[in-house]
Amino acid sequence: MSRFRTEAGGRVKRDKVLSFTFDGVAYQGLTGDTLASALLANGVHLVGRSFKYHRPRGIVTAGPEDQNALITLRRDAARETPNLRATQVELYQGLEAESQNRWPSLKFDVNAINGLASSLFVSGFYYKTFMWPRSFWKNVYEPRIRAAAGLGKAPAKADPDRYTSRYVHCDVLVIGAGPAGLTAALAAKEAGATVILADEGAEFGGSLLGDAVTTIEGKSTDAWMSDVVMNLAMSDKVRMLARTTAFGYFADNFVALVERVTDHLAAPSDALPRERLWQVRAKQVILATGALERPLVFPENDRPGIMMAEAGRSFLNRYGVKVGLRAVVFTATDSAYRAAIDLKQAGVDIQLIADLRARPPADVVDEALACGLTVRAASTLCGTQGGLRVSAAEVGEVNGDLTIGRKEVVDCDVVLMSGGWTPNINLHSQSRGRLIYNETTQNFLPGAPGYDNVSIGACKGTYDLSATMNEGYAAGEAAARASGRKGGMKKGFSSLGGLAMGGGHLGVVPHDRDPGRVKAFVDFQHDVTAKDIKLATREGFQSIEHVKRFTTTGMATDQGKTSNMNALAIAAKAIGKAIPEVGLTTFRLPYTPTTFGNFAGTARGDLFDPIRKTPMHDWAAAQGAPFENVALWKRAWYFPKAGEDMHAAVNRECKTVRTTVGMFDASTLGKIEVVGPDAAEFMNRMYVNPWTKLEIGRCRYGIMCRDDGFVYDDGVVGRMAADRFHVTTTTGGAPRVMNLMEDYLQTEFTDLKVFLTSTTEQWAVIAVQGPKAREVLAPLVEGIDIGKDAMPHMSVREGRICGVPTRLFRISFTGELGFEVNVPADYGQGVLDAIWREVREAGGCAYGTEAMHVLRAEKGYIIVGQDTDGTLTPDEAGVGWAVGKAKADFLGKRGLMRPDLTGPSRKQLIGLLTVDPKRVPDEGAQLVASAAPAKGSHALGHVTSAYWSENLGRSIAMAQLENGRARLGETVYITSLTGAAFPAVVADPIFYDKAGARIDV
Amino acid sequence: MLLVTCPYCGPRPEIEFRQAGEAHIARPAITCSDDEWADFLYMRDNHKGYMRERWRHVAGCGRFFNVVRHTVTDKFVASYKVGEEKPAIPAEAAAGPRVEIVR
Amino acid sequence: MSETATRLSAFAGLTLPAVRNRLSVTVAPDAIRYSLRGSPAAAAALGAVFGPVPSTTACRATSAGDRAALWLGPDEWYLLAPDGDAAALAASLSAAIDEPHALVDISHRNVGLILKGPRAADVLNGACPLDLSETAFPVGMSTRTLYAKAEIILWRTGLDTFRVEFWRSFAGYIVGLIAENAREHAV
Amino acid sequence: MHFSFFSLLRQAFAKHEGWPRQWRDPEPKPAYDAVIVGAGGHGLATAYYMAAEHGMRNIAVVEKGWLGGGNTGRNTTIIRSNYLWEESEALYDHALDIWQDLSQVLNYNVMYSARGVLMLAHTIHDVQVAKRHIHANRLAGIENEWLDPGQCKDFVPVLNLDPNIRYPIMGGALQRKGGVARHDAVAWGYARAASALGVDIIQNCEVKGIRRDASGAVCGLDTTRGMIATKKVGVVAAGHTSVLMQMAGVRMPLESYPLQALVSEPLKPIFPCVVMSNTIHAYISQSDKGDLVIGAGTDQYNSYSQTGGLHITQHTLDAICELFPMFRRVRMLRNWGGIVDVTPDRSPIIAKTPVPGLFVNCGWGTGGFKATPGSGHVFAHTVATGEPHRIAAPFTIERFKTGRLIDEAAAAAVAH
Ligand SMILES: Cc1cc2nc3c(=O)[nH]c(=O)nc-3n(C[C@H](O)[C@H](O)[C@H](O)COP(=O)(O)OP(=O)(O)OC[C@H]3O[C@@H](n4cnc5c(N)ncnc54)[C@H](O)[C@@H]3O)c2cc1C
Ligand SMILES: NC(=O)c1ccc[n+]([C@@H]2O[C@H](COP(=O)([O-])OP(=O)(O)OC[C@H]3O[C@@H](n4cnc5c(N)ncnc54)[C@H](O)[C@@H]3O)[C@@H](O)[C@H]2O)c1
Ligand SMILES: Cc1cc2nc3c(=O)[nH]c(=O)nc-3n(C[C@H](O)[C@H](O)[C@H](O)COP(=O)(O)O)c2cc1C
Ligand SMILES: [Zn+2]
Repeated sequence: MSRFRTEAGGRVKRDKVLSFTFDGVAYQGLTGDTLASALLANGVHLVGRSFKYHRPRGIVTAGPEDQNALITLRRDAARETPNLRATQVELYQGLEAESQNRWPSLKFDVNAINGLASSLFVSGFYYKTFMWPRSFWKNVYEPRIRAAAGLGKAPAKADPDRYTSRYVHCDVLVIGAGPAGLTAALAAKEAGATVILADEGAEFGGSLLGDAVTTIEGKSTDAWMSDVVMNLAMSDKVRMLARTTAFGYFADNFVALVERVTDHLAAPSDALPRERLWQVRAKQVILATGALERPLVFPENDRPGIMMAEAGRSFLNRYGVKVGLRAVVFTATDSAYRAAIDLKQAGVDIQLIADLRARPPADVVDEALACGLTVRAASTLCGTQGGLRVSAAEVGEVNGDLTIGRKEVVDCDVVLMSGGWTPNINLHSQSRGRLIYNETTQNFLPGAPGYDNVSIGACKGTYDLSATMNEGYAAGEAAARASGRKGGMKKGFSSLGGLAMGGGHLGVVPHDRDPGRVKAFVDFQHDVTAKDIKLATREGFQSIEHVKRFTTTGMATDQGKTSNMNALAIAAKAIGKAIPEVGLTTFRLPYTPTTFGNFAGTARGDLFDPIRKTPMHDWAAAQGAPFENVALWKRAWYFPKAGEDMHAAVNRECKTVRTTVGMFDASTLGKIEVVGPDAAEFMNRMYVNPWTKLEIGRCRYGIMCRDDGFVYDDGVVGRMAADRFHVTTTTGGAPRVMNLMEDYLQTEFTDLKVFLTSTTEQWAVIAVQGPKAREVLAPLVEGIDIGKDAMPHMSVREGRICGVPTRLFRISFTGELGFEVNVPADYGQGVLDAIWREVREAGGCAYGTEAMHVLRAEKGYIIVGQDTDGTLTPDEAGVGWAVGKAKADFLGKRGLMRPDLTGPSRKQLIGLLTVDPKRVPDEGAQLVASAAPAKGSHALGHVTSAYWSENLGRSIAMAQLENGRARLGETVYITSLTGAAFPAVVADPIFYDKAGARIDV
Repeated sequence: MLLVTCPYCGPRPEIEFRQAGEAHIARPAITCSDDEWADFLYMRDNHKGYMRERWRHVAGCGRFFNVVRHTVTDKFVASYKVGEEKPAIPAEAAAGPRVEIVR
Repeated sequence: MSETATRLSAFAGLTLPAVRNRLSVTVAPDAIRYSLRGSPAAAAALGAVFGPVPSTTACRATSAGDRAALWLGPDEWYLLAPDGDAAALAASLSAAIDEPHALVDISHRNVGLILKGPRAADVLNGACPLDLSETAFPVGMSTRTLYAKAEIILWRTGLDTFRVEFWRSFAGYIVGLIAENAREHAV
Repeated sequence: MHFSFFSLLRQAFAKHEGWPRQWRDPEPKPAYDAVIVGAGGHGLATAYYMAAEHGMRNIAVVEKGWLGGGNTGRNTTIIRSNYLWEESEALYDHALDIWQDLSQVLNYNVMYSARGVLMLAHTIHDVQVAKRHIHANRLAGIENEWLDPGQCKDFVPVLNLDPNIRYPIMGGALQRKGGVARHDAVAWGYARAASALGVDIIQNCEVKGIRRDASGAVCGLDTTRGMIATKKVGVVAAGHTSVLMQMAGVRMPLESYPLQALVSEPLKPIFPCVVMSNTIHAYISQSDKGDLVIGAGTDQYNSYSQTGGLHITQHTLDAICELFPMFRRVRMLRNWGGIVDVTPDRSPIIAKTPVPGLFVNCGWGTGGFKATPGSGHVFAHTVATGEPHRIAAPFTIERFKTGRLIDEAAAAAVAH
């Protein structure tokens, strides 16, 4: 066992030795260690390099607030995780860790040369230079700045791990399981509440885990904690979540927790997610998140080996690790004395305790003296020595006038510092709580909360242990009552020992070094020094928000947990304002950095967005059809035969439909059943068309506008009964049309008795189109005369097909004789099988959305969303004929009367025939007046649809063109991405069978 | 995620709802002026403070309803059905200092 | 005349998850499903012949025998009856209602899954944001809600039994998501 | 003091003691020739160009908080000009032109980085929309090109090109001149340059009322730092525009929504450009510091809270992880919100108002950072001369009455 591991004590399992590597070197640690404690147990302090100057960095804290100990963990090539805090990484067998932001090695880092130029690289220096020559920014300066910045490397491979989420509700959510949180949870549970207790740590207990001397209710902290934890765990009303960080506090007491489920395991089960997101809605929230110890800002305070005093104590008491053999303690706080005593008792040489305060509390000092420690009041550190590890501290006497008197260089291999305690108000503040500044303790404390929560214990500035527990118990009981439970009894706790946490110092300590040159760090990771902050204020960055952004202090991965208060104090002093006047920067989520995977959760791959499949999807897939994404649906795109590419397949499908027959899955079209005595009037108001006179059994093509007058959706509507319409919508438009209808029905047209039901998925729809369509259906249909006269174009009948009920529409989106067979969805495949047999017999084919698009374009039928874009009136979209001009009102009527919608030179839908018939324009190409339009020429319009038409043996296109209908026969030019614009003749958009003779057969 | 109280179903998570803009904007008669029509279509109070707005419990009971919500704190203070009497808008609480100081 | 078309379930080809004795997922049998829209009076009139009288209390289902009526909105109920002639039943029900209303057959629009077992609520809460505790979501409660990005109707039919109804095209997504959310409960 | 490597060097020897304030911190004067309300990028740029190009020196910018602290200080900094309509093309490309040498002109490195903006297409509809933009842009002389999936991958090696993903990538539209800039530096650079020209930038000064004389014309502002007399007021207050215009009795076609953004922990360079996906709704770039900068759509409700819901961030990041599945293990460092003022057609308003002397520049919604220099430039002309700049002319309030919308949203539904 190494010199740094104690003989006994701590919570590590001494008989369970684990091997791990750091930067390829093999080490051993114990079960219960963090990577940080295990490294320290091996005498390793140097773990990283800072962001800007690449200065050597050591472990500073024992918790999540560490800015320095960031490492990359590697399980395999896809499971590489950068920027993990070694202080939070639990050791497992075989763990492989690597340091970051250094090259070629941690000990020798070339970029450390930045440090030499640090007098140039002050805050914001990049705003002042790198501007000449102009092109150098992009090619020379910026790439270098980028390469030097950044910490770890992003993983190179897709993350194979899974992340899940769970919504939960509870009466009382307790965040933090130190003495405050444990007692609060206990009380809430006893008062009958449902409780969630979450703590970021691997074990419950918080600060008590690093405490070896305190007793609570006569028990050791250990015994007390395990009793309480056991008591809570036994209850089915309490959910205990360890390794779980409350990272975000949202409106209405919605709190997000992330549980790290498998990161600590050497060989996790693959049934387990790596992380679980708990989305908690709590009636009451208790914040028991403790306090964070602050560093002292003194010259060269960043060398490895300089760390927080309480961290030193924690490493000792919890992990059985001595952070060094010879320590200097530099403090402005009482609690560091306890660290010194504990370490001394473990055999660490405490060279001296240098207390910044002129008169530290006598009882605290006396206890230290009684333990044989040397205490020097009114002492400071004017600097430190050492390369990759601190080797000495320069201790100086602080005179009454804050000058430095006698100085002494004291050898050491570790400096334990304590600048005081900062209540952890992050979550309180995220919950939009107000703040109170206590001038005596120089702390920001939680004021009135934004939602139903309360802060207790150290995060509220209560440092006395008994008081903390009493506060915790009372808060738990009150929260249970506030959440509607019966409440419980009052209870008092007594403890002995505890930790005196008074005192503290903000900002730079007195020293005798040149403040313009010396580096006294405030933000270790971002290399922000006291003089950077002063520089910022000198340059006019006086708001603390400006100071933050100019210096980047507090923007590191700890978000200022350790640095913000010192930065604020330095800035306030420089500006000459009081601390609360300068104010804190905003606390934001996440409390500690949280994986993207945790947010993304199960929404990945096929579960990323629902995949909606029609009842005949698998059949189309079996036919080899590729699918097209349309809204959430997958639609069969085309049906290639062996050896066919898309074009060949589409050409064949188009030909076949016009010569024989084709079959098409149209199930995705939206369908709404509009029912009620006022159904026709409702339709009159919602659609531009008139409906009153539509006969039962007949259909009409409907156009819907919004009240702005622009085309919103379209579809064929069949009248099933006097009071019942079968309305169809576009595939993508179905939900929004339904929403719009409900909106007007519920809030505007409340005089109408009408009811809406979505039937999109009730019906599978098989379109049968082509000259042989009737022939195909005839043998399958029962009870409907589908003859030419009995069932004319644009009619609908109810009957049976293949023995099942159908709504049979005679409609056509191809310009051929056509039917759309609606059957209850589960029968879709069965009916399709039967139709398919007939279709094949007739020499027909199945066709997909691409052929459907071509066929409808040959007929000049628009597709809303492709030939319209939300800026076109019905007239411009070529469907002005549908508008019921005599109607008193409809959605869009008033909008269409606005001056600009009636004015001249609006666009109109036209057809285009390219002069070169083989040339198919790009959809989206612009229309211009010449082959080589000058840059900035006005576009006359654009191509909305363009296809190769095998039936016509040439290309066809539809377009929007200014005054288009007046330009029939004129030549316009179509832009190309590969060359000059090319000519096309403006034509009627109906390219095929203008007279409509083929439909009416 | 806000907790929205549906006047039919009670408090439910925001994701079940769609906000539907400012409430009580009546659709003017077809004979109105262009200005009035523009007011109806586009002009909004966009008030900072208490706002009456419409929500639809789309993944719930499907109803449109009205609420009073504060657009700075995002807190809901009332929900009411279409056609119900408008609840009063509470008085705006005076904003205290951002940071209170104790000695 | 061609032979009668057979039914093909939306769950064909999907594997339903199960976690030992903690969760079973089964497909609800084919059923008649209607959307009833209309006033409470219309619903009451229907109830007189249908069996269960549709609830006027929000988010509550009523059932009688193998028929059930789930409150979905103040003018909307979701009716369930054993499989049969949906059109005939609808005609007889509608005949009993004088009020304006809509009774629309959605037997094939929707499909159902039954989740049963002590982990059913947890698996649902993997993607459903509601409080599924017995007090907040008691047996007999029914409502439309969400399962991640899909809309569902959730009906608690027993302490550890839920019926989930949704549009058929979402079957693959919902089954896949239930499986994903169930996976960790195997441990 | 002129900023340069040499001034930096000189100051290094002088321990950086000699740097002057980057902008003055004046007390408000009792009266100005014109006052701009809002010291965001647009307001500061407006004041700068009023001073630099229109010789107006007796002017002020008043700001309720700290300059640059509005949306300017919280946006994802995407710059591009490949908009659809001719009016928008002219406006955004005017801005893009100014970006090219803005650092030199302002003598402030705003770190404009033309890394290229790639807008992905995942559906046939996306492809059609993208190509329509490319054709329109080329005609206007704005560069924008189509990349097939392979070319997309070459441009962004970390892109997930798997054809079996939920929304496979079918290609993308690339504007190479598009990119990012350092948002704070833009505000600071304009502030410094404007201040040097005599513009008073008055922070912590909230406008509480707009005074009008008997004729109805603007005559002054009530602020938390006293009354300021002026006959010209330019409101450039982004999310707060409605609040200010209400003070003058003008109702606006605006709604303010939360828009969230987030950054990851800093990483070594991995992401060489900007990628946007409109269909699955997210966009991403990497800052010079190494953090991935990510954003998406707004929350659904009006709010002035500068925060939003978790589910919005979840959707943003599920989209990012779908496109870049190696980023699942990367961690979010910070998530925040801004207040974006959205017009019905998603185009800005840069205009005179019915109130004489009152001008407004707003409605930039989720995408106005890129326009900062151009917007300031044309609005300065509008305020200084009293008549709209040629490029600003179509961006009136009246368009909502006549129906002459410039509907970027309907045409493409692209933000930013
Ligand atoms: C998260 C997010 C991401 C974005 N991403 C992009 C992007 O990638 N690309 C892009 O081009 N755009 C983006 N935008 C939009 C862009 O940020 C804004 O359009 C742009 O910054 C607006 O600048 P501004 O100067 O008009 O407004 P702001 O910077 O908001 O300035 C307005 C100022 O007015 C002040 N003010 C308000 N009321 C008063 C008053 N009563 N008195 C005095 N002062 C007042 C405010 O305090 C504020 O400082 C994004 C926005 C957000 C929020
Ligand atoms: N750091 C300290 O606060 C500290 C140090 C030494 C002694 N003490 C003693 O303990 C008493 C205070 O106890 P306490 O319970 O208030 O604090 P605590 O530090 O004992 O417990 C706080 C707990 O909150 C957890 N936590 C913090 N933020 C969290 C988050 N966002 N999500 C999940 N967990 C989070 C921490 O992991 C920790 O376990 C003091 O009165 C003092 O006697 C406290
Ligand atoms: C482009 C960009 C990059 C940012 N990078 C960081 C960063 O690296 N670290 C950080 O803490 N915050 C970063 N921020 C966020 C700011 O800290 C801050 O959240 C944002 O300006 C909004 O202000 P607020 O959170 O104080 O309200 C960045 C913001 C932007 C716009
Ligand atoms: Zn409801």
